[in-house]
Amino acid sequence: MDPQAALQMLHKGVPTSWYLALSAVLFTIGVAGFILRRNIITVFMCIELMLNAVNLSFIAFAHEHKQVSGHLFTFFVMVVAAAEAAVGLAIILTVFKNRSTLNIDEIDSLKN
Amino acid sequence: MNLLDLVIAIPALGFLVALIMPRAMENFIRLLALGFSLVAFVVSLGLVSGFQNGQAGLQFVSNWIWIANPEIRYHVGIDGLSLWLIILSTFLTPIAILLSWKYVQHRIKEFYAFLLLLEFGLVGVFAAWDLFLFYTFWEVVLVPMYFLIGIWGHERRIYATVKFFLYTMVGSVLMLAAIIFLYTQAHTFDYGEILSQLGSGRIALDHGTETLLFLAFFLAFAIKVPLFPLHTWLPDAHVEAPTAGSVMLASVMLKMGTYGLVRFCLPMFPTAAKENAPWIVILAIIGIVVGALVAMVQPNMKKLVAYSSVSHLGFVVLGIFSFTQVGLDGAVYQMLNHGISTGALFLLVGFLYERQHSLEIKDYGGVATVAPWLSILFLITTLASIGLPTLNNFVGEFLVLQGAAQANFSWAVFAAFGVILSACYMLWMYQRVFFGALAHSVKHHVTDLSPREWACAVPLVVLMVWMGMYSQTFLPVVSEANARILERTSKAGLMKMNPHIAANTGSAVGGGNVHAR
Amino acid sequence: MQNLWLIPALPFIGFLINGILGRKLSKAVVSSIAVLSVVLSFGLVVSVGLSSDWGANPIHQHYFTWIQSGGVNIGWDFMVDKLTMIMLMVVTGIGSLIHIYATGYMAHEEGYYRFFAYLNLFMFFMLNLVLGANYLLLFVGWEGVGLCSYLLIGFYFVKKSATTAGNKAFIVNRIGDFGFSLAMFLIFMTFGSLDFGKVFAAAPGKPAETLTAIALLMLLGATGKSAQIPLYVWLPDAMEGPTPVSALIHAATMVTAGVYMCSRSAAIFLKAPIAMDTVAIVGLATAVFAATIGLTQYDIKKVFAYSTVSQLGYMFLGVGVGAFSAGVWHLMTHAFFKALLFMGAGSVIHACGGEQDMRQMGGLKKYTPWTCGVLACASLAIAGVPGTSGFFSKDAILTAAYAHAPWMFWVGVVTAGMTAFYVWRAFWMTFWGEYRGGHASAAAGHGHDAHAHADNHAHADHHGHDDHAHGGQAHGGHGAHGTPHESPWSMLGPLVVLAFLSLAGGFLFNIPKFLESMFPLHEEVANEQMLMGISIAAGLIGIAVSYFLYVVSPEVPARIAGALGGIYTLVYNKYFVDELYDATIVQPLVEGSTAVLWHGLDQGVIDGAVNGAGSGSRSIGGVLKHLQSGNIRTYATWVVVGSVILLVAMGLNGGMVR
Amino acid sequence: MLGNFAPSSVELLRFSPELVLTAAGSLLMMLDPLFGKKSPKLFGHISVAAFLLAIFASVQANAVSGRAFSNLLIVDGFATYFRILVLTIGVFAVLSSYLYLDREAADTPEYHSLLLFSVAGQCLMVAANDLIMIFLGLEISSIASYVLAGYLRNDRRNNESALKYFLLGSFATGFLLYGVSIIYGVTGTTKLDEIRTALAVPGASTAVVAVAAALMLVGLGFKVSAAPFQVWAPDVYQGAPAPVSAFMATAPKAAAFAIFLRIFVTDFGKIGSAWEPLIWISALLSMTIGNFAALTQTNIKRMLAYSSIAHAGYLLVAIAARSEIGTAAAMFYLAAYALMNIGAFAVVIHIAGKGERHLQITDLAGLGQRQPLTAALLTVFVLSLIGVPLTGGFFGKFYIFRSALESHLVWLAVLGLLNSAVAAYYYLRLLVVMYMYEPGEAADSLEPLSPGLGLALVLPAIGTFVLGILPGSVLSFATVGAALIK
Repeated sequence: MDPQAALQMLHKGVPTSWYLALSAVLFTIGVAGFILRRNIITVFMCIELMLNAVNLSFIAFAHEHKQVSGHLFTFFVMVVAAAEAAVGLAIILTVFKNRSTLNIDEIDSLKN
Repeated sequence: MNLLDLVIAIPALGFLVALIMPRAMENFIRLLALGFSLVAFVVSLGLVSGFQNGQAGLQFVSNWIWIANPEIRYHVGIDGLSLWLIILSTFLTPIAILLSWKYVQHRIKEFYAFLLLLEFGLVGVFAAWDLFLFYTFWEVVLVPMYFLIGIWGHERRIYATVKFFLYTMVGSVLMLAAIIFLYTQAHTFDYGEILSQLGSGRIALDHGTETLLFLAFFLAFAIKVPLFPLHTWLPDAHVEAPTAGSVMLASVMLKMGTYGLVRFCLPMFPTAAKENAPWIVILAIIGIVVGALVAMVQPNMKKLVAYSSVSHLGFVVLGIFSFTQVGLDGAVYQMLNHGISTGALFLLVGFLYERQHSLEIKDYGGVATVAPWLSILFLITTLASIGLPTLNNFVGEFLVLQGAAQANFSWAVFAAFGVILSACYMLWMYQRVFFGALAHSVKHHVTDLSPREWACAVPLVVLMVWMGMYSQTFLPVVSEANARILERTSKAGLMKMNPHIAANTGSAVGGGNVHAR
Repeated sequence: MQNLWLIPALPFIGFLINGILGRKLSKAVVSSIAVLSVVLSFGLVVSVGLSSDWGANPIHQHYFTWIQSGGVNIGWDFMVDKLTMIMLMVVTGIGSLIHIYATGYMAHEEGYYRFFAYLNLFMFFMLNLVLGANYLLLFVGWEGVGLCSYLLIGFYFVKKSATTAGNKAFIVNRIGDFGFSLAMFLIFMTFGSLDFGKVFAAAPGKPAETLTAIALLMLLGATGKSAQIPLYVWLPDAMEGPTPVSALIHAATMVTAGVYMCSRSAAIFLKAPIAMDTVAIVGLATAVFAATIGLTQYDIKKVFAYSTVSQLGYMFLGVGVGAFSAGVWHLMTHAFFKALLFMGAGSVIHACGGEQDMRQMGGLKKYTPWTCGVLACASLAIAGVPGTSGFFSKDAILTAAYAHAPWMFWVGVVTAGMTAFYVWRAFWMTFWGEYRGGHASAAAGHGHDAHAHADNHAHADHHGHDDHAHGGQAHGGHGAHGTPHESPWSMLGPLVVLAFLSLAGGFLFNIPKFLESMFPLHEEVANEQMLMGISIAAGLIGIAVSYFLYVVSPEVPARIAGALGGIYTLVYNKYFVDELYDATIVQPLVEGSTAVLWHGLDQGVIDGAVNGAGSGSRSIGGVLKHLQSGNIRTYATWVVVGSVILLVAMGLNGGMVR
Repeated sequence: MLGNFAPSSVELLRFSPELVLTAAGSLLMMLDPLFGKKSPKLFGHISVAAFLLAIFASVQANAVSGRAFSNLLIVDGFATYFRILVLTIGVFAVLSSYLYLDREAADTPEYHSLLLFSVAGQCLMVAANDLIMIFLGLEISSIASYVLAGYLRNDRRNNESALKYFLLGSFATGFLLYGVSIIYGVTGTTKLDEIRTALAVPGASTAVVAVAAALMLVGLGFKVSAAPFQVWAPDVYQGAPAPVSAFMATAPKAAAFAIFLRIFVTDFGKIGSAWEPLIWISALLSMTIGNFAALTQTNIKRMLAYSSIAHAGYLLVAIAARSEIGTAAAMFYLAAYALMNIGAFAVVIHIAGKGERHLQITDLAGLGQRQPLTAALLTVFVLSLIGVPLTGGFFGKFYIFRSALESHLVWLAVLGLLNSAVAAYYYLRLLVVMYMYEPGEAADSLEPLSPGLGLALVLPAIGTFVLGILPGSVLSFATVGAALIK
């Protein structure tokens, strides 16, 4: 498009759908990462990524609906994510203590 | 709380009491169980004396709400069909208990508890008048028998008992589906209510649905009967079961299947029943002949008797699906006969086993020389089960075949082969076990009957003669009940019959119920 | 008004007493109870006979309803008419004689009480058979006597051959009963009742083909019980039983039940000409067939057994050609002389310490004059020598046969000749010439330990033919001293009586006249005298030939046998019919059931399927559980795959929701 | 304006169960330094008391049922039913933990407080009227149970179980949350009732809603271990400490099903035709995978895990019925299932021994002779799991399949029932081993039943019979609750 139009749009602000698209992309990246990465920490980070993608969409929707509640939700989610992180890292730590590995593929003694 | 409730309650009570007994008091537990079962029997005789024949509908009804929603009732009652089967159960349980006196030497408490639980279930099955209740009792019966075979059985008991349980389970879950489906249509489990709704057309089952429902019930019952080719659990179960188990299994539990066919399949789904009758009858006849032939070549006495049961129950099914008064009466009477004579066979085989710890025919020979009375009782039982006139089975077989002949003469022709073959396998076994030179081991182990064993066997033998000589004691009430069932079936659909037979047998003969009105 | 039920009841009581308490009682008591019960019922029969006009309107008594269901209403009813009366007389009369005889014959047997209990039980059922007023009661007796014959054939139950013969008898009869029962079903469906009265009254009105079917099915039953082709095979083996049994059951009474049934059902048969012809032909065929076998046998009882079969054939011939009364007449006379023949044979066997092979006998007339005498009478009678009872009945049958179809007459005559020949052959071989036995010690050996002996034989012969385990019949007391000896009077008495009857029976009882009201007399045939002459001649020739061959020049028969060669062996081995049946029916059934039905179908196919289902689902489980790799990333992949499917599917579905 | 924020006392009463549990949890933590080592049992007692008190509280709350906290919370019969259910489970979890913690010499205070928090979260879930509240409750319950799953820090199986549960759990939660956000986007609210009204208006873009529903289905499906999201369950249940497995197999599942019902049967009822077929498939898959995979298991815990998957399948059948009866059936079945499962696990805890040495099915050998009572009780639970009449399991199954047939899911019902016949096979193996094998080392080394476990066995057994013989009261309770969420 010509720069004129672009400027116009920036004045109007970025349409919500872009944010949503972005959040979708982020979410997918998170999911893909979870499946593809082998290091437990990284996998865990991918989960965080997914959550943040969700946050983004919340914000976007809140903006769309001109509501605050959407913003509030993100705070809830962040808090939860933090709690999860605490617990999660603790668990990962004990795993590392007992197995001295962080390779997710090596944690498969329970099967069938 | 009427008599019938008592008959149901007493075994249950006995079961609970036996459970709380300290296991050390073995003899007391034995006596306790015997006492309870005898009381139950005596009380059940009250049913006979109090039963008004000719009075329409159920008797000794008691009907309370069990579960409010969905409405499930404790609705029990008996008609001529249930009456004798209940007596059969209460009559055989004391015998089963008595015959296990020495046979069972470990986990006495559980054993007798289970026997009483079994009796409870059996009586309930025959008395229940609410489909849910019926199903409940039906399954309750399964559990004690599972343990009886599994704990007190012989070498391959586990295979046998699991096979038995699963076989039955497969059938009964489908029946459960059908029962629930009926509920969704009729919004009640009360059998009488469902029947009237079906009759009045308030539940309109389209043809396909009726057939499916019929098959669902039929499968459950056919497995229990067992109808060829669903019979293979039976020989294993019998061979592995302890004597008491075999007796109860053969004498009463198999009747649950045939009872179900008469009580539920025919009245509820007459059209489907009639449409499917031809192939069912063919299966029954195959069962009669193949069962007999296979029995003939069994090296193991219990297996032989088990296969003979397959053959005998083929007759029952044949009679049921002949849709004639005569055939149906014969079938029901044959249920009782089989209960008595095959029960007695297992009993006596059990006695032999207790002496020599073998069920293989080849391990025996010349028993008659050392145990004449045992041999005589066994002979009488043998003759009964091969349908010698003046003994019980003859009456049943005669009526069944007569009925079958009225429905379709060729059925009678093929089925009658079973009568020939029964003589072959039974007498051949009898010859090899009781006649001939005295086998060495027999000489050392086999003794004649002890008083306790007499007490077990004599009632059965007496009944064989009684039922054979004076069927009037038993048949009238049965015919009464069957007449009503046939009334329902006769309304639905026609059944092709040789016209001039129909003409001759006329209204008087059961055939009258079959051909067109 | 007599209570008919007492007639069978008495022997039954005897059975109960002997059966339950017999072991405790002394032989004297046992035998007296047994004999008394039968003699008493004979007395009752006589008193009934002398009583009211049962001839004109038969006695019919109803006791209780036995079976009542739908239209089936079977009462326990007895009836007496002329035919029944004859049978009653024969059964109780000869029954009593044989009971008496048996007290002597069985004197040294263990299981004495058992024997008499069975015998009484047999009387009970036999009387039921003849008294029953409907087919089902007839059938009760029918099966019941079968049971007793089973028990008595297998009386020496340690002998495999004996018990096998018993089974054979019962099972072969079952095949016949198969026919009989089907006949009953058909009768019921046709007439709506099984009562003789109703059935016969309605018979004329019914379609011929139905009646033919009924009649043929009945015939099947009769061939079983009365040992006709194709079901005769059990009777020869039945000789395993003690001789009195052979006399009573397998000659005089039970085996004639078939004849009784057919003549009883005359009303049906007369409406079914095809069936009639079949009956006649079966009878005739059996008569010839059995007679030929009779020619070659050496076991004295076997000879008489086959002769029984053949004589029964005669009776059926009579029935078949419509001469029911002649058939019944022959039934009666045959009862006299055949019972006598058997008991005489028993006496001979008894004399020779259990020997049954005629080649081991000979010259007995000087040791056992009485036996010899009575047997002579019997042999004359069966040969149809003029004046003897056999002559009258046989001649009546043959004349009727001629009237029906001449060729039947000629075959009958030939048979008559053969009959005369083999009976007299037996007679000469037994009583003339020199005693060939001698190895009495062996006989004694038989005598002493029946069981041991039985065992040897158990392996030796499967069907228990030809040479025999006589162990059972021999008795300790006698085998010991080598020379034959005459039997006690308890045995001879009955023989004498029967001898008299065999000779005079024909004069005394003119059955056709007696039964005229039931079965119209046969119309006179032209040149009856000539026919009579021919049959007499046949008999006499038979006797003469046998005298020539076995007394004058005893070496000839062997040469003839040699000359005939193959044919002889064929006949001597009874045409290998038993072997044939065994190979074509018994073995296939047993092997087929084992291999195909049991192992193949039952265990292989059906149980295979069942267990297969079990193991199959386990292996499915084995596969499924391996989805559970334990690897977190794989699990996540599952989740993602699942969620993708969900998203797509639900996105699409959701779009369609309205 | 400000007044809105100060909650009224009645609102607090409606929220009291959660308050009680949280308070108790915190209390335990404070008491830890004082009594932690001295009297470990004390903490158990306290938490039992707390659970009982909470039960009492939720009954009280039900008396004044209604909304709370500006409609974030809704206390109705439905909520109360599930509150009481999970609280009861909590009680049994504690009872069955005494022996275990003692045997493994683990410190009790944290354990019990975690248990309390977890249940608190579940109570919040079942009473929530807001997707975010649901999310919170879910996370509170989950995070606590992540820790519990790996409670014995030095046990490798515990670690692995915890890790798997944690990673996959939060992974699935992500999906759930994303679904929530989309719903928020479409409807502009997260309140369940408002969502319903928003969706009711015609022209609401059902496709998008369906997608959102699908995402939430992933999250919930994971929590209730429904195929194809069941993969984690066997490993986690097998690895976690036995009492925790018992807890996780019942309480979180019950809570998850509660919101499943609330959200799908009511809010998404409109687009039911969209998700019903998938639930249908998922139900069939769960039943089949669960039962068939269980056939070959040798480890009791793992077998029970698979069986729990199968039972989730049965429950999904009820959900697929999409009817009031279906809801009631599911509610009833959850109760029955909880009882029999806890009972079964209690026996496992009993025989497992220190370090859970005896977990093979064959370790039950001869239990029937050595400890007839224990064996008898396990028999009761097994029969109930098979679905033999007169047990809660049977009546629950019956009720579920009835609802299915009422909704014309004939084939699903038939297949389900056939499945239960298959299941009979592996359940029977327990009985076979118990009664028909000769006692083995495990049975011989068995110490007598401890009081705590005894209660955790006997009470569920009684409950099982009550539900099987006199289900009336519980059933009517469930029915009322089911009616309320319509």
